[in-house]
Amino acid sequence: MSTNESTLVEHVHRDDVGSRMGMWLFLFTELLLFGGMFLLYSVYKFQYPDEFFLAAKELNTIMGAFNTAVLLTSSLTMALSIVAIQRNQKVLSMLLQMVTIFLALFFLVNKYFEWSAKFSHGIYPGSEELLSKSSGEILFFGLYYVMTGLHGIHVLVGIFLIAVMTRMTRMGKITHDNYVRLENTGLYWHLVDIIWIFLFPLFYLIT
Amino acid sequence: MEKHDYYHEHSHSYGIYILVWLALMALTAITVAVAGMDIGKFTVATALIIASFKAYLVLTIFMHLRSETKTFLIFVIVALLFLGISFVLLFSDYSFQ
Amino acid sequence: MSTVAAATGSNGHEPSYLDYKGKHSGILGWILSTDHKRIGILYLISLSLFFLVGVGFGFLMRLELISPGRTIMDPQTYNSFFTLHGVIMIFLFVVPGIPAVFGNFFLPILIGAKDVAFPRINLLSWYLYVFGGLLAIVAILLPGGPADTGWTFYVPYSIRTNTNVIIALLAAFILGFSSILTGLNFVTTVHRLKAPGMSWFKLPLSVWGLYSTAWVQVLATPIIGITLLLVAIERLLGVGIFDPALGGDPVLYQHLFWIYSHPAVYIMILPAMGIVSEVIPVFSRRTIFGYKFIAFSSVAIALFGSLVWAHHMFTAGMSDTGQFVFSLLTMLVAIPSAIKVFNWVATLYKGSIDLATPMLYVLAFIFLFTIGGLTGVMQGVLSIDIQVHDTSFIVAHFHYVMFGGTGFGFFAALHYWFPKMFGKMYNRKTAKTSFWFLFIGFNLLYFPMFIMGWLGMPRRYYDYLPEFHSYHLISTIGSWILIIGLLLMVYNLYRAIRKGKVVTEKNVWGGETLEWQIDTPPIHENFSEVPVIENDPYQYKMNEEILEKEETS
Amino acid sequence: MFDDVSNFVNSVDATFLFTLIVSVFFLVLITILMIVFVIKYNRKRNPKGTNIKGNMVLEITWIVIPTILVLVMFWFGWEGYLEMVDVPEDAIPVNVTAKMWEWSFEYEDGTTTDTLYVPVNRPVKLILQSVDVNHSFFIPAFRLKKDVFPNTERIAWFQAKETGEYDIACSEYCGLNHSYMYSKIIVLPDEDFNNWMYGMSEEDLKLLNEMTKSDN
Repeated sequence: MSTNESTLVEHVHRDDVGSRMGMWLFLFTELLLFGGMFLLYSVYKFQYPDEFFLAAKELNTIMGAFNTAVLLTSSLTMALSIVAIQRNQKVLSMLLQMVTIFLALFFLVNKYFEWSAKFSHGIYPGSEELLSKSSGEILFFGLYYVMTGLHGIHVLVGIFLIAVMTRMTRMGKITHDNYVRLENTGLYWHLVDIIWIFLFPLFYLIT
Repeated sequence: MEKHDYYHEHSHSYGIYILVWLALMALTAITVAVAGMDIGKFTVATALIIASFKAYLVLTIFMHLRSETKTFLIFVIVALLFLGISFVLLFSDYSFQ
Repeated sequence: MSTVAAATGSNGHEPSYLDYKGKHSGILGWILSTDHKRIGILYLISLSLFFLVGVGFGFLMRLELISPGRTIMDPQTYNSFFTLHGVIMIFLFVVPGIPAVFGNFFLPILIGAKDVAFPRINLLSWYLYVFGGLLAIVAILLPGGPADTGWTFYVPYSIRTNTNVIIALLAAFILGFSSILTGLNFVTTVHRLKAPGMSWFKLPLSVWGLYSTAWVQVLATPIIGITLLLVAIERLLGVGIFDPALGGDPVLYQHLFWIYSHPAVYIMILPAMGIVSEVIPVFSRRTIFGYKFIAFSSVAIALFGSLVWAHHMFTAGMSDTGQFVFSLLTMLVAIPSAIKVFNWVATLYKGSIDLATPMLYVLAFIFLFTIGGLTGVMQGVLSIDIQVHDTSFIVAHFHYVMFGGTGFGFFAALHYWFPKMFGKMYNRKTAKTSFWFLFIGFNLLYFPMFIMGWLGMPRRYYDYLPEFHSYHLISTIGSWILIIGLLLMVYNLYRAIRKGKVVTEKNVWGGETLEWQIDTPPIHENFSEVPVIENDPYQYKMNEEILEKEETS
Repeated sequence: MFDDVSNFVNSVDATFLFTLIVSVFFLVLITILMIVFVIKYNRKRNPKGTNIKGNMVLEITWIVIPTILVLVMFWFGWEGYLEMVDVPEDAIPVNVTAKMWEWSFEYEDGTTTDTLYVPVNRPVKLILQSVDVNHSFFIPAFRLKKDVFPNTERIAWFQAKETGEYDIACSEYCGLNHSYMYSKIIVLPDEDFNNWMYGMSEEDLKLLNEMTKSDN
C-alpha cells in the first residue's frame, strides 16, 4: 500500500480519498445485492433455457434498447457535470445535473409504459394469465419484475440524490475545490447504469 | 498527501467522455444487431461479453477507476472475484445435476 | 513503550470521554454522539439487553426439554422461541458483538486515530441496529405471533406459515444493513487513518481480525439481504422466485442463504480470534509467536470461508461434483484455524503467565473452540455429515464455536478492556467464580448434545423419544449453572461501574498496544498528540533487556 | 453405536471413529500443553518471559500434518458417500411421500402403508417427494438421511442387514408437529416380506402390525 494512505488525517480535515473509498465499498454491496439476483437468474436460465427464450420474446427489444441509450446518455451528462465543476463552471454543471435528472425521469416513464403494457396483457405477479404459463416463464417474469423494479427504485434514489447535489451546487456547498459529494453521487449513478447494462441483454436479448 | 492535489487528480477533458459515450452507444447498437442474428447458443455469451466491455468502459473512465490509486483497483478486483467465485461454485452443483 | 509514551502522554487536564461536554448533555450527549467510544458503549448496553433476552428464550427452551412431552409450553410457542433465540443471538449478539462494541471503541485507538472514518454513519448503524432489534422482537405482541421458521427462513415453509415472517425478514435485512455500514467504516478507517509509522505489519492482531471481518461483512451481507427481501416480496406479492409451486427451487434458496450465512460464521469468529491474539501475549508477557502466520490466517479464513457454504446442504441432494468440491474446501478451511490455535499455544511457551480473568476466558476459548473446530471438521467429512446433519450434534458444534468461541472471546474482551473503558475495576475473585460457573455449565449444557446427535436426536424438536431423556436432563441442568455464571458476571460488572475501585493507571495489565499508553478512561480525542509508531505491537523489550543484563553480569 | 444393521453403518462408523481419534488426540495435546505451560511458566515461578518470535520449521510442520490428516478424512468421507449414491439396479423401489407431519410408503403394486416394510439383505430404493414443505428422511440406525422437497424427486437407498424395527424421523424442520413426524421401518425376513407383499390380506397386515408392536 502506498505511503500516503497511512498518513494520519485529522478529524476535522477533509479526506476525499477516504470518502470515495467508503462510497466504493458501498457500491460493492449494491453490486452484490444485484449479484445475488444474477445468481438466481443464471440458475433458472440454466434450468429452463427454452421457457426463458419464449418469455423474453414478450419483451419489447426496441423499447429496452432505447432506454439503455437514455441511461447511458444520463451517465455521460453526470460525468460531464463533474468536469464542469472541476473547471469552476457552476451553471453548466447544474445544467448537466438537471439534464441527468430529466433523462432519469424519462427512463422511468418508459419503464412505466413497459410495465403497464405487460399488466394490460395480464402478465403480472399472481395473475391467472401468468400462472397458466410454464414454470420457467413464471420465474422469468418474477425475476423481470423484481430486478427491473429494484433497479427502478435505485434510479429513483439516484434522482433524489442528484437533485440534492444540484441544490448544494447552487448554494455553493459544492465548488471546484470541494466536490467529492457530487463525485460520489456520480459513482452511484454510474453503478446504476452498469447494472442496467447487464439487465438489458439478459432480459431483452436472449431471444 | 499534498495539501492541494486532491481536487485535480482526475480532471479529464470533456472530449474523452463524449468519445466513451459514443463507444457505448455503438456497442449497444451492435449488441442489439447481433441478438437479431441467429447464432444459437452463442447469443447470451456474445451479449455478455459486449456488456462486460461496456461496464469496463464505465468503470475505468466514467467512474475514474483509471486515475485512482492501486488500492481501489484491488478492491474492485476482490469484489468481482467474490461474485465470480460464487457463480463458479454454485454451478459446480447445478451444471452436474 | 517509551517511544510512544512521550508522544501520547496527556496534560492531565482534559476530561475523559465519559465526562466530555459536547453540543448536547445528558442522554442526548450519548444518543447523538458521534464519538466512537460512546457509540461502543451504546452498543454494549443495547447488545447486552438483547443478549439477555436471547438467553431467556434459550433458558425456556431448555426447561421445556427437561422431560419428554409437554412441560411448560406448546409446540407453536417452542417453535417461535427457537426462531427468536436464533435470530436474536445471531443477528443481534454474535454477528455485531465484538466489532460493534470493542471494534468501535478500540479499533481507532489501536491504530492511533481519533475516530473512525465516518463517525455519523457509525451512529446511524447503531440506530439501525436498535430499530432492527426491536422489530425482531415486536412480533411477539402482534396477532399471528413471531415467526416460527427457524433463523434460516427456509422456503417453502417460510412462504406458507401464517406467522409474522415478513417482520422478522425485514428485521434481519435492516440488521444486515447496519452490519454493512460498520464494515465499510472499518475498512476505510484501517486504510486511511493509521497513525504515522503504523505499517500493516505493526497492526495489533485484533485489527487484522476486524479488518478481515469487515470485508466479509461488506461482500457477503448483501446477498442474504436480497435473498430475505425476495422471500418477503414473494410472500407479499406472490412473485415466483423460490416457491416450488411456481417452479422455484428451494435448494437454490439454501444456496443463496448460505453464501452469506457461512461467511457470517467467520464474521462471528474472526474478531474473537483477534481478541485471543491480543490477550495471550499481554498475560504471558512475551511477544506473540508467529505474528505473520496469525495475521495471514485471518485473511485466509475470510477468503476460504467464503467458498464453503454448501457444506450446510450435503443431504439436500446436490450433484456429486458439488459435494466433492464443497467437502474438500471445507476440510481446507480448517487449516488456518489450526495455525492460529498452534501459534497461541506456542505463545504460552516460556512466557510469564498470569491467570487473570481475561486469560482464563481466552484459555477456555482455545479449549472450547478446538472442540467446536474439530467437530466442524467431522461434519465436513461427507459420510459423517449424512448422519449428524440437522441433529443436535450440529447444535452442539455451533454453540461450541459461537458461544464457547465468540461468546467467551467477548467476555474475555469485556474483562480485558473493562478498566480502560470505564476507569473502574471489577471484583477479580467474583469474576473468576463466574467464569468457572460459565465454563462448567457450558460443557454440561452442550456436550451431551454431541452424543445425542450422533445417536439420532434431530434438532428443532419440541419433543423427543424417551431414550434421550437423561442427556436432555443433564443439558438442562447445565443451562442453569451457565445462567448463574452469567448473572453473576453481569452483576459483578454492573456493580463495578457503580462502585468499583477507581482505576487511573494507564496500563493495568502491562500491555504494549496503543490503548494502554493513553489515559484511563480515554479522553474525547483519544490522543492529545498524534502518536508516532516505531515498534511492533507485542515487543516486550524488557524481556530482552533483562536477558542481556543477566548475560553480562 | 456399532450395531451393524445396514450396509452403510460400517463405513460411516469407521470414518467417524478415525476422525474421533484424531480429534481427541489433538484436543488432548492442546489441552495438556496449555495446562503444562500455565503451571510451568506461571508468573510466580517464571517472573520474566522469553521472546520467541516464531519458528519456520514448526509452522510448516503444523500446516502440513493437519493438511494431510484432513485430506485423508475427506477421502474416507467421499468414498463412504459414493456408496450412498450408487443405487443397485435390482433395488426394490418404494415411493416415499412426506407431508405435514406423516410419512407414507407406496410399493410397486400400489400398496400404501404408513410403516415401511422391507426385506432383509435386499437393496431398497426410496424415491422421496414431499407434497408441502421440506422434510428430511432420517433413519439414524442406518446412517441414512436425505432431504425431501416438493416437486422434485430425491433418491436414497439402503440394504438392511438385520431384521428388526427401527425409527424413521423427520430431520428438516417442517412446522408445528415436526418432532412427532416419526414412523417405523420394519425389516422382515425375506419370506415374511414376500408373504406380506404378495399374499396378505388387510387383516393379516393388521395382525402383523400388532405383533411387531407388541414386541417392544
